[in-house]
Amino acid sequence: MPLFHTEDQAMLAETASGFMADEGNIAKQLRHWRDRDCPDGFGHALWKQMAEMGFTGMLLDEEDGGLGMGHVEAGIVLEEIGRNLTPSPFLTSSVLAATALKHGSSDMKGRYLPGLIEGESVFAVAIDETAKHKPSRITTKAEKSGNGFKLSGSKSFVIQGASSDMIVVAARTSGADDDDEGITLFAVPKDAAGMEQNPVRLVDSSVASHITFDGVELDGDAVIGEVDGGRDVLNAVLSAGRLGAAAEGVGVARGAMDMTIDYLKQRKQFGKLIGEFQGLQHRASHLYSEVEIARAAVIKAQQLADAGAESADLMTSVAKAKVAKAASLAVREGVQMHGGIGMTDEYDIGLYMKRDRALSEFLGDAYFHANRVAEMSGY
Amino acid sequence: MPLFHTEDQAMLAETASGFMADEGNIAKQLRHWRDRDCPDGFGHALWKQMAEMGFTGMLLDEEDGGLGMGHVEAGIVLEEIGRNLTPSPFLTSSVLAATALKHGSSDMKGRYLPGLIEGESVFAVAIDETAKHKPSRITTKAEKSGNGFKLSGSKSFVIQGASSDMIVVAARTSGADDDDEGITLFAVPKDAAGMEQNPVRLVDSSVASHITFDGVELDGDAVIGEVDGGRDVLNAVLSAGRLGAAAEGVGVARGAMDMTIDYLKQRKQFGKLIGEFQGLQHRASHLYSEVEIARAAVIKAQQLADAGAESADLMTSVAKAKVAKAASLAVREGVQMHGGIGMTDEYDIGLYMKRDRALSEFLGDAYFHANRVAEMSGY
Amino acid sequence: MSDIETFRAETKAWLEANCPPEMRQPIRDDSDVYWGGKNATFKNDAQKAWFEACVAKGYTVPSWPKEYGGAGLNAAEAKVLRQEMSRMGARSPLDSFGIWMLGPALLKFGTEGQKQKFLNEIARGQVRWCQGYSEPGSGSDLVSLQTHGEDKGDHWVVNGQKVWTSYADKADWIFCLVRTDKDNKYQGITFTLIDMSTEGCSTKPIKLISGNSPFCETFLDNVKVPKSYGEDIPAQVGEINRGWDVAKYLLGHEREMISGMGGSERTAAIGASMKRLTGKTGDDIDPVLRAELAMFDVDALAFTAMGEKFMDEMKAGKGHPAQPNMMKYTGTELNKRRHELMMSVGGSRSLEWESEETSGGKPSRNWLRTKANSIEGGTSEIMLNVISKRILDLPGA
Amino acid sequence: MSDIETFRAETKAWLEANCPPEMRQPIRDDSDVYWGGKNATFKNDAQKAWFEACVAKGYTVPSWPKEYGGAGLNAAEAKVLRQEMSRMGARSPLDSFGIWMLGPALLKFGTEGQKQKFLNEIARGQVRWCQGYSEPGSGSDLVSLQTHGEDKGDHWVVNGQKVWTSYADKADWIFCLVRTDKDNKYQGITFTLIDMSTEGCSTKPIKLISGNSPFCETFLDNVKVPKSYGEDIPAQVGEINRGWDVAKYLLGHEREMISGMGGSERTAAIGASMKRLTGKTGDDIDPVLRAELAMFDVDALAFTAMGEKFMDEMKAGKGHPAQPNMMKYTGTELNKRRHELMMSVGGSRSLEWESEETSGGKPSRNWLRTKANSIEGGTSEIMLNVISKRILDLPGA
Repeated sequence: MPLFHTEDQAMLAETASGFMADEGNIAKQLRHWRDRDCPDGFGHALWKQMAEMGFTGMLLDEEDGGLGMGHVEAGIVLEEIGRNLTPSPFLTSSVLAATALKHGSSDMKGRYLPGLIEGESVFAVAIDETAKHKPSRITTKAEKSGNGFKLSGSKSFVIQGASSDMIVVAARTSGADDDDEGITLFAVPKDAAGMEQNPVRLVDSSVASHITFDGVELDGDAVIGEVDGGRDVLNAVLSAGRLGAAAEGVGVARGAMDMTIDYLKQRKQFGKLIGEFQGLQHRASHLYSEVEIARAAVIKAQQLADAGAESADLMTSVAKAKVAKAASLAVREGVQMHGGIGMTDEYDIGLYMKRDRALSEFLGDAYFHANRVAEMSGY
Repeated sequence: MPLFHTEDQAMLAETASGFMADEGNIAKQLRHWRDRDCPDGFGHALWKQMAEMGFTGMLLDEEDGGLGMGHVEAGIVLEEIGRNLTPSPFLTSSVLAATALKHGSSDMKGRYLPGLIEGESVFAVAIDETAKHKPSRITTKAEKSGNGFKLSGSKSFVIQGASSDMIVVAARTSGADDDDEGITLFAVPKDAAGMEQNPVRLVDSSVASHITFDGVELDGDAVIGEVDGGRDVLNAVLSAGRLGAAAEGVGVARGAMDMTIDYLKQRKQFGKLIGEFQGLQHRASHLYSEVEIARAAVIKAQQLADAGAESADLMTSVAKAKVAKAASLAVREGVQMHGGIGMTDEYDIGLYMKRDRALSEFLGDAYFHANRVAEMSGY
Repeated sequence: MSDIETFRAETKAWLEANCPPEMRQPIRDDSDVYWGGKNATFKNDAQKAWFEACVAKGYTVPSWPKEYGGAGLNAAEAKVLRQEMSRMGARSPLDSFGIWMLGPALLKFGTEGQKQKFLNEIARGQVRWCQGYSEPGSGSDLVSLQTHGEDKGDHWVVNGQKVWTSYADKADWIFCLVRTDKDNKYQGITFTLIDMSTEGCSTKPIKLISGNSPFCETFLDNVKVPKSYGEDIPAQVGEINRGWDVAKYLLGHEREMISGMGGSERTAAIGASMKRLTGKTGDDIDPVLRAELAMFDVDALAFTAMGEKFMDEMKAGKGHPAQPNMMKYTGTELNKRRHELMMSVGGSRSLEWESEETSGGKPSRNWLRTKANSIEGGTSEIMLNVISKRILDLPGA
Repeated sequence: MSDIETFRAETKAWLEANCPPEMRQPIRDDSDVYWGGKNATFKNDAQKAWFEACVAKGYTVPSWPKEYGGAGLNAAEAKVLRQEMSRMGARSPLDSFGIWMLGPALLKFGTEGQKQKFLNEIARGQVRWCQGYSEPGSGSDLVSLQTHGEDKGDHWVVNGQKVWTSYADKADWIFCLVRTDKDNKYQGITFTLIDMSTEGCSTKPIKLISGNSPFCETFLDNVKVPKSYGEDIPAQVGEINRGWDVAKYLLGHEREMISGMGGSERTAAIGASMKRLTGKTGDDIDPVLRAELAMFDVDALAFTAMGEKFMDEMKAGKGHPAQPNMMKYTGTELNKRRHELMMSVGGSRSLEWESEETSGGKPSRNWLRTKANSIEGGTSEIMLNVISKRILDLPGA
């Protein structure tokens, strides 16, 4: 399988790029909802349109009403989302939650998938419990009670939690805090009694919840997959999410880079276009190289994951870490090369910097994944 | 105490700089001995001259025939040594061994110091036992035998060991390998039975020994300082050595930088002096900044050490690490900016790269000392 | 006891007696800083008392001559005062661009009349000044200045627009660069003092990515500027058309000031405090991030040493005059890196923009704010050019 | 079974049958590499047998046409052969600059006569070629070429000096750039083929900081070069005074080659192997160094993916033509970093220059060797210029 898009994928890319540029652009979406202080941080109308485009269920199996597409295809949509800084439930609902729901009972699928596919529903995923990503430690407890469970504990950094109809929660049904085994995933409806959300606006204008579960009663059919066997599902969700975040990060990096390169060709100082200064030329060329390398790492990881290759997990962490580094360089160079106006809210480059921060932190930053690469490599 | 040289120190710097440029320059010393494959890797005549200059005993107390000078002064000589890549026993004999001998009995001082001060004797210090610096672990054993000791084990990276009349050896007289207590320093004469040296030439043309001790019999008067109380002496030796190596590293960095800046002003490409290219200008300016910062860290650490300040140890590791980073940048940029001729043995810039490598590794590289800074800072 | 030791004792005593406990608390936000000016109000009595005590003693500008509102301290005494103030955590009684920028320019280039009037007003916090250098389209490149002053005999008519004028919306007067000779790139600029209450002078705050608006656009629309504000008080500093010399001097001075912050908290080691932070949040620092912190701390502590070294050299009249440019470059880049790392340690919590727990998104807003460090007061690229030219003497730099 | 699968099966079988076990061992030193040429000798029978089998099969230059000594494989088949050879660890039967550089130039610009003669000689390892581009004073700047060829009707008289001619002391022929029109910067250079046994042609090895001498200075002192080596075999490739086109094409090709090494060991992850190394020496990897290794492995594995991606794009005729420049830049910088880290892990042992334990100072000599990676075949600075110009289309680049 060559490391570039097939014709079908190239067509999808063209469609997605056109759609996001027209409907998902910064003025129409990010700034529009941000400046109105929208409590969701995204627009439901666009979510419906994405459904009409067939994006919302692209990762779902065809028998479940999805398109049965893979990480490469989801990544194509996400790169355009990143390039346009388009706020939407796609990553959390159509990638993370959808990956979890694929492991749900047919009954559960019937309950949630149609709404997702039609762009009616929004789902969130609650994994982290502290400020840094650490899925190895799950302390939120789900104790047997009747033929159901009682959920107690707290989660943080739950993106779009307050906008969601259902939240996938990773909880501990047995074992100690750091055990691999004993994890169970639950589908918790938004109105579940005892669940309290504290939504906070983030630097990139998205909204994330701190959630506390105070003895939330759940039926047995809220369980996703096997009781105590949730670690594999969780890992699948994490991999899909990390691949998705990496793909979106490539879009953020390329968007910031392209607008910066354009600026180098317009802005004059000392009677010269600043793009004529070799100091900036070399830095821009270095930046281009780093972003290209990150792109390659992402498509490689996507293909390995879609092929179910053993090395997919390692390459996913490589991609997530490399993208975080390259995108961070892109936004930092972007703001610096824009100079003063780069610091103004009026210009978009700062928005890229803000989104990059939040996206890199999501599901593990460059340090987390570099460390993971070392551990997986046995050192 | 202002962070620059006093008038006396400035005068010493002038003297040292003139002397090293005339007598210790690359052609007269490093290349001369290297091309003759000299087993010492340095010249004894220069060592005598350094004695006449009063350098050899500068750190020793006046009542011991020394000049009672401090780390700042030793650093002044070492920076010139670094700038000229002058091979000499100064760092190992006059800084490391001398610091150890200051803790010796008056009898021991009488035995060794005159030879050092007159430039007749050369001393080495044996601390490391593996390829990476790790003074916390001392496994070489010294067992009581009669009214003396029996030394068994091995040491590596003993600079100028085979050229030395006496070797200061850190050995374990009690406790476990990683214990802080239970260390004793011994002055082992070169002809001690059971000591076997395997000298190897290093990348910078210096010579270091792998030494094995096979039940080497030592009298009680070979002990430096207190039995089992050697850790403090060892730490003093390490601090002096690290400060010295850092000072020499600044000289290496500045020497490499200066010759590179000169080259930028002479070499033409594409009809322009390469120093006119902004890409190189900015890198050169960045390099200059890093080297200046390293210099400041070194004099700060030297002054704190001379004042016996508590923070001296932390700042010493900061200085050693910062110099390693700045000097490495200086030699890498130096070779790259010289282009092809920088790769030829005929040009000196490569010699700076080689010396920097060996010097950074000596008594802990940038990673070791950065980690030490973190540990001392409690994280 | 040596004179300086006597001075230290006296100073200690005076500070103990005059600096209220509230004024020894660390500054929490802008409202804790007193900037002076016509419309200034005190946050509380302590702030007022501390300010007035310092004015009376000349300690708002300790090293300025007494006749201009200062205390006439020499370098050694000034250092002692700084040391004792920081030792007890005393706040600065008055911050102002008058003290930091216009003052030094007047002390070097001003007429006696200008010094008497303006320096005293600054020292007493009566007038708040702002700086008008940059213009749209001329960031680091001051020579392409457009703002024009037309000579009308006894006055100028000034037209143009300035950007990045700090707190111009709160300032009473502005010192700005005005082109008074179109045919002369460098020698056609005049360093002009303008009363912002004059008709035609207006300001508009610029919203930054941090969400704050410390800067303004300032519009000069047919502003009538008298050539003299009284006996021996010309409206320009230095000669007409020689404003470039004043600006150059000031830029250098400004960089010294910024670089002088070398020793301050903003570049000190962070590893230990980050460890404490994660101790609270229940996170542990990832080993790779810990390594980055260690490498940063090495750089930060080494840079702090250079800041100290440079200050000592300055006082002794040593040190390369372009050194501040190098410190400006390295110090600001270091500070940006510092906040990147702090954000990483803080994790998702540090991403919050409005939460109480982060007192309104301090970590992320401060992080974004630092991005301007390497742009304002001369970009890092300009600093590198200056090092290439004035220190390394590279060809064509 | 598809054609390609059939081919794979046949290839496997042929390799099994013809590649001796000794030739499946990793290369230990230069003597394990067969370069061919008039004075070439085989290290052992296995090397000879493997070489001769490949010559007979056309596998010294698998994708060259059969009539020129190749096997005429298409891209897919060539890839299969590469895969199967690396799978069994088969060594390259013949290394030569003729294969890597002159060959491609002749295939594109050569006459039929030149192809028949020179390509066959190269494929059969009969003639060993070296390259003569750089001159003292012209490193990356080929246009300032001094070596001059004077037109004497039926021959040239060439005078000048070349540097960085790889293994010139072992080569039979040299292809070099000669100025044949002084008034014409670019269009006055001829790509000339010279028999090094000609009188006036001499070489002097250059000692490198690694202690090795893979390069020479080559002196051309009134060397008489016939304009033709026979029917349809001119002494120059391409037209006279059009050698620049050939050189440009070759440089691009060379960079592709170098960048093509993306997937190879030289840029792969190193953390795991370093861990094993320290396991042997009894050291443990310092936590900060471990973090650097982790960050490196991320970059290395990502770069490897780009190497693969680029190769796939090339085969599909996609991919930016200037991409090899970017890969040359990133790949060589990565490799330098890799060896810096390996030296750090190796510690004092890796500093040894002549010891047996390091088989003659391999770690340090290899480390020093890598410093040339970002200089030879176009410096990193040149690569960055090319990216700025040809990919980013920056003004004045």
